[in-house]
Amino acid sequence: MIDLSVDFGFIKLKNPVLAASGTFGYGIEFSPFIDLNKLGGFVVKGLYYSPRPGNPPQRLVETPSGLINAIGLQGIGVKKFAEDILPQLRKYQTAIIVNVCGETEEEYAKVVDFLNKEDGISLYEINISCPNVKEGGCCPAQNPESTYSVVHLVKEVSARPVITKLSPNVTDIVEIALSAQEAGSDAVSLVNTFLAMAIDVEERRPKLANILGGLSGPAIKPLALRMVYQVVKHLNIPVIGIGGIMTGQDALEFLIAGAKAVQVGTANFVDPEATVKIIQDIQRHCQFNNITKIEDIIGTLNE
Amino acid sequence: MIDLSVDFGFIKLKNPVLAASGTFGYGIEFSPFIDLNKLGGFVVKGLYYSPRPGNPPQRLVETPSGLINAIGLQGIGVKKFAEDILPQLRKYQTAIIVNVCGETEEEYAKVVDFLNKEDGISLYEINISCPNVKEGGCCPAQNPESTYSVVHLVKEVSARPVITKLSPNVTDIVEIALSAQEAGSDAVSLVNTFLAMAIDVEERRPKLANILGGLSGPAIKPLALRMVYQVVKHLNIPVIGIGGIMTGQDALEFLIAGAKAVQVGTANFVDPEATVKIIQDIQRHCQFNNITKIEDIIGTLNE
Amino acid sequence: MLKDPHALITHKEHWKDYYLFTLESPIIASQAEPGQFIMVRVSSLSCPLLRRPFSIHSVEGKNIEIFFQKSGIGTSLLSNKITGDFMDIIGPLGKGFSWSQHSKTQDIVLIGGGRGIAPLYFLSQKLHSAGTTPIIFYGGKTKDDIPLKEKFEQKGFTIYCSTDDGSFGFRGLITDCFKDQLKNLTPKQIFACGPEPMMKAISQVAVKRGIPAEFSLESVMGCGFGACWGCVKKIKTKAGSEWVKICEEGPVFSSFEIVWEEQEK
Amino acid sequence: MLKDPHALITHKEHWKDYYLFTLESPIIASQAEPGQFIMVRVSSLSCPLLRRPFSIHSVEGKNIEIFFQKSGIGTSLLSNKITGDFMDIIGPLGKGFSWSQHSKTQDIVLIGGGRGIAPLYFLSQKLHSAGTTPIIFYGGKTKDDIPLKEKFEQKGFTIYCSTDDGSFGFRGLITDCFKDQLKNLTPKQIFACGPEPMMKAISQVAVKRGIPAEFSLESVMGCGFGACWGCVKKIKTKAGSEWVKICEEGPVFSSFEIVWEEQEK
Ligand SMILES: Cc1cc2nc3c(=O)[nH]c(=O)nc-3n(C[C@H](O)[C@H](O)[C@H](O)COP(=O)(O)OP(=O)(O)OC[C@H]3O[C@@H](n4cnc5c(N)ncnc54)[C@H](O)[C@@H]3O)c2cc1C
Ligand SMILES: Cc1cc2nc3c(=O)[nH]c(=O)nc-3n(C[C@H](O)[C@H](O)[C@H](O)COP(=O)(O)OP(=O)(O)OC[C@H]3O[C@@H](n4cnc5c(N)ncnc54)[C@H](O)[C@@H]3O)c2cc1C
Ligand SMILES: Cc1cc2nc3c(=O)[nH]c(=O)nc-3n(C[C@H](O)[C@H](O)[C@H](O)COP(=O)(O)O)c2cc1C
Ligand SMILES: Cc1cc2nc3c(=O)[nH]c(=O)nc-3n(C[C@H](O)[C@H](O)[C@H](O)COP(=O)(O)O)c2cc1C
Ligand code: FES
Ligand code: FES
Repeated sequence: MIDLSVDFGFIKLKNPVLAASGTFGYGIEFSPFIDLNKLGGFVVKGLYYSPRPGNPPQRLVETPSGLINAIGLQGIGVKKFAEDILPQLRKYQTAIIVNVCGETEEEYAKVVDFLNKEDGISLYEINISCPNVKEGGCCPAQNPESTYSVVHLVKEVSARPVITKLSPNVTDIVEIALSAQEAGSDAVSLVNTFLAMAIDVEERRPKLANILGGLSGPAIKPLALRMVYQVVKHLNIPVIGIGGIMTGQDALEFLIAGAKAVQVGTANFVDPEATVKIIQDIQRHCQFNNITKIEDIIGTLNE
Repeated sequence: MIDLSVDFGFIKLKNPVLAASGTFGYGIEFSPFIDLNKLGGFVVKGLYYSPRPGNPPQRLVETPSGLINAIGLQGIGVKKFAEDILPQLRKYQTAIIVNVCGETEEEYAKVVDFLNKEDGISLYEINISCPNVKEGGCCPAQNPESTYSVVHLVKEVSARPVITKLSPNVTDIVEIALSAQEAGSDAVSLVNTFLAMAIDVEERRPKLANILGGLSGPAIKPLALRMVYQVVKHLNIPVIGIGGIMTGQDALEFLIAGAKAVQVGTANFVDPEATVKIIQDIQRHCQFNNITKIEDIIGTLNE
Repeated sequence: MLKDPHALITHKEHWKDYYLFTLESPIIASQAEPGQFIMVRVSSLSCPLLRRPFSIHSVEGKNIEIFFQKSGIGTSLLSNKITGDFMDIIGPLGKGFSWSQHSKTQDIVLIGGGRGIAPLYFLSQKLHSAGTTPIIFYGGKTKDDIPLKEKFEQKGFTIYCSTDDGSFGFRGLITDCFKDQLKNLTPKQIFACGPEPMMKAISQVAVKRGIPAEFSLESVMGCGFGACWGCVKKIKTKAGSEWVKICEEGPVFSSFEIVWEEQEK
Repeated sequence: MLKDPHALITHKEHWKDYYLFTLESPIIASQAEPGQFIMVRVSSLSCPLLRRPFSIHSVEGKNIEIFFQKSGIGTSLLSNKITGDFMDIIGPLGKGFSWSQHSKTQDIVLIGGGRGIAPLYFLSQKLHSAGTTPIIFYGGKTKDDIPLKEKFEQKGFTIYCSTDDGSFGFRGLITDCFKDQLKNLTPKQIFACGPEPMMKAISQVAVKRGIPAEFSLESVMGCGFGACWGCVKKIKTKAGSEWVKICEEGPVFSSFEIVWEEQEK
């Protein structure tokens, strides 16, 4: 028996494979395909306090080995989530993580405050890449001070451990990660999508109605892995690797680089069984290499 | 007859398609495949003042729709370039651009100063992504002040117009581009490669001897295009688009976004005729759409 | 709804750029309804990355058929598959046409433009076995773009064809051909699929004449099963109108639900 | 050196994971020398992105042959090609074996490990027609990994085979098989190609015994024609030793030029 469990200190996951926010719906969309109990956990679609209409279509563009999305965080808001969705999720024996969004710092806190009362949530993941409508700028994730500020505020109200999800659109990812750690984040996850664009040459207009979107998928894996490698070296809280993971091999690259767990995103669209297959692949790799605990692989990169 | 020429003010190119530095050798490597005179121009491999040994292998890793390289700017130095290579290049009727590197600001200036005396060079492109060995850090391209400083120094000694080549590994590409413009750069080109990594899962070691390398190829096109789009909006000097261009369609995306010209990199490895085919594709597109001058396409994005 | 990675191609036919594949996929076949679709993995590599949606063109025992037009990289790769190859498919997906309530309705009209004819064959079969025989309108750019004409005729359907260039049948758009025939016909229900401008024009006629009409919409789909929120169209709901996932709530909607593109601007 | 996007596959053979393609490419055929290679585009899409290098396995009139082992995505895609398909190739590339100066040398030994046998067949043919008949050593993991054994035998060459598992011929490494035969043989020249540890071991024997030896090196190649500086190996030069592009200055180098990997550390 191979022990695939990973211990974050504040939570123990049955295995290091999570599904990434926004690519796994509210989880239940995948129950026709896989047994959700097999996952280390899953992160639900980003939640603002209020429902959000999202962007007009076209919302997706396929690019070489990648996908640009500009969904615009369409969502049902916390109340409907708590009423309609959470009751369905409580029966699963896996970590349920809520991806917390906000247009202002206060909105992040409001979401967390509201959800604190609800059972069946294991962790919060704060998505600091939400556009800041109030200040007109991009998002807290691009600046160490605003990262600190949001994380600090959320930690103050949160009744549960908090993962901070970092944006890759920065000069120095380590600086932002350190800020999150300093502000009390219990873990960091990276990366969110890369700001991207595509143009329709015949029509001479942006392919996305929103003009810009976020790139995900295999194309970004080498960039995400580099960032995880850099962040792991400087942090003493757990790091979750995300970006272009399609196979067990991809997941193992992140684990070897030092990620305690990984999240699988775009792969879920291509193959709704991807998460479970990745877990199987990892298991097989351990078996083949006589590794009895997955934790013996984590952070074992020979430089 | 379609007029493909583009006028930068300080130079007129016969067409907007250049070959990118480090992917086109010293130009002559491609003469068995294409007529170099057909190009808008080409940028030779990055030149330091002194010869450089480069990194140990493995230097290349293929990734989904991408290539990570860690060549380490192996090169022959300016003297050998001036003696052995330049005389062979002078016969070509196309813009010859030298990609200028330096471990210190002074080295950039020394390269330019040395080359000022040599005939047959049209422009300098300063590669501000060279690792700064002296200060131990990354490179001037990640900071607006050091960008300003290098560009300013080079402009002072340069007898020729100067293009500043920007790195994409930054939070705010516009800020860096503005710095280059303020320091007197005559144009900017973007992007250089994205810092990336790949891990050999069986051996549990980085695939590249240098651990980190730069990602290029189709995978990065949506990111490069987004940056060009952003920079064009804020600069009043010409912008050259680079990143994952494989076809005429790809090149047109950059031109429509507002780039005055493009550089073709990794595509040259896959198809040594890529540049010439891209020129033909652009020509065909113009013909088909009754466009008589390529400049009528540049910056015509309907938002 | 299930994933079948081993849907065997048992038969392949093609006419210029149009392809018909017969796939052995018993469970999907047993569940499929007209207007539903499948998501097909076109490559095991990472480019093209996403699955492609195709309507279920017909069901015969444990087989389903898809009918598609080669129009890009994905369909081009698909067109190279041969009999004996396996396909990795997910289906049946979405909600189909409301055909079952129309077994008594006479003068049902099906209107297909180009590859939009695909789901209408399955629908025509179902209606036929339910006891009503729809009238078919089928338009294409040239006579090469209406390859399924004979297939419908062989089943005994009345079919009106149009081509933009007049190389066969009515010269012009299928919408005009349909409007033209309205002097003779009194349709009680319209089902249509094709390019959006075509469907919009039909919708306008239908609304004006008070004919109930349903349309199968297209959109770029990331997943096909409700997980990505990529495929939305503006649909009227109780709350007004919202971006609705057409892979889940559609792809079929009625005239009264769809907010056509130009209208929103 | 030229790009031939229309190299027609006129013949295909295979043994388990090993494939032999005959390609009609008259100009490349007319220029090719043993030890040179071609760069093959394995997909017209962007993944896999880079061309793959393959040694020229033989030349017959206007045809060249390549012999390869399916060992990853690229070779796997390639193995699906069929007779009548075109391949997009660049060649002949690099500098080959110094065979022409050895037309009088007797007791030439060719040593191939696994797919490393590929360039040695062409070399054996050239040497043979120049008037000297080399002795062949051919090693593989199992008897399935030495599929070209008969091909050499049919041409009348003496061939010693080894398999790691002893399923055919000498049990063990081809290097040990070769060392074992050194009691009977007095080679005047060695040409070898195979995994690097094998070549390194042979190089050490060769240097010790004063036998001139040449090796065809492998490396990850970005372009194959000198433009990317990706394919370097440490080679002794007048200036000491430097990273030399093996696609241009090699892939063939002598014992005295190569700085084998462990040595540098
Ligand atoms: C519910 C539904 C049912 C469909 N049924 C059929 C059918 O039965 N027969 C048929 O020929 N076609 C059908 N289509 C359209 C078909 O999915 C597209 O032609 C196909 O995806 C194009 O893929 P490509 O790679 O060849 O083209 P490319 O242009 O190379 O594809 C690029 C990207 O755009 C997307 N895309 C491009 N055009 C469309 C489009 N019109 N709709 C959705 N996505 C698109 C692709 O998914 C891909 O992500 C259907 C579409 C939908 C939404
Ligand atoms: C000069 C030269 C001649 C060769 N001749 C032959 C031959 O005649 N027959 C034969 O079977 N093989 C030959 N090889 C090795 C062959 O090129 C590789 O097996 C092939 O590139 C693997 O591609 P893949 O996509 O199947 O493997 P993958 O592992 O999926 O390829 C991944 C990447 O690694 C590179 N790569 C992986 N292994 C090697 C390798 N050993 N050498 C170079 N690049 C590699 C690929 O180019 C690609 O970029 C030769 C290599 C060189 C350098
Ligand atoms: C369609 C789509 C929607 C997404 N929505 C969210 C979201 O709501 N919150 C969030 O933190 N990340 C979101 N992401 C980012 C993913 O969780 C993930 O970080 C990113 O896609 C990179 O991983 P991948 O390459 O495996 O997809 C979304 C990604 C996609 C493709
Ligand atoms: C092997 C290789 C070497 C490169 N060397 C240089 C260089 O010397 N100087 C430079 O400014 N850019 C260098 N680049 C970056 C390219 O010029 C180009 O900016 C980048 O590859 C993105 O374009 P592409 O996606 O078309 O390749 C190099 C790229 C590659 C792949
Ligand atoms: S296609 Fe993903 S939600 Fe509809
Ligand atoms: S493979 Fe590009 S220089 Fe040798």
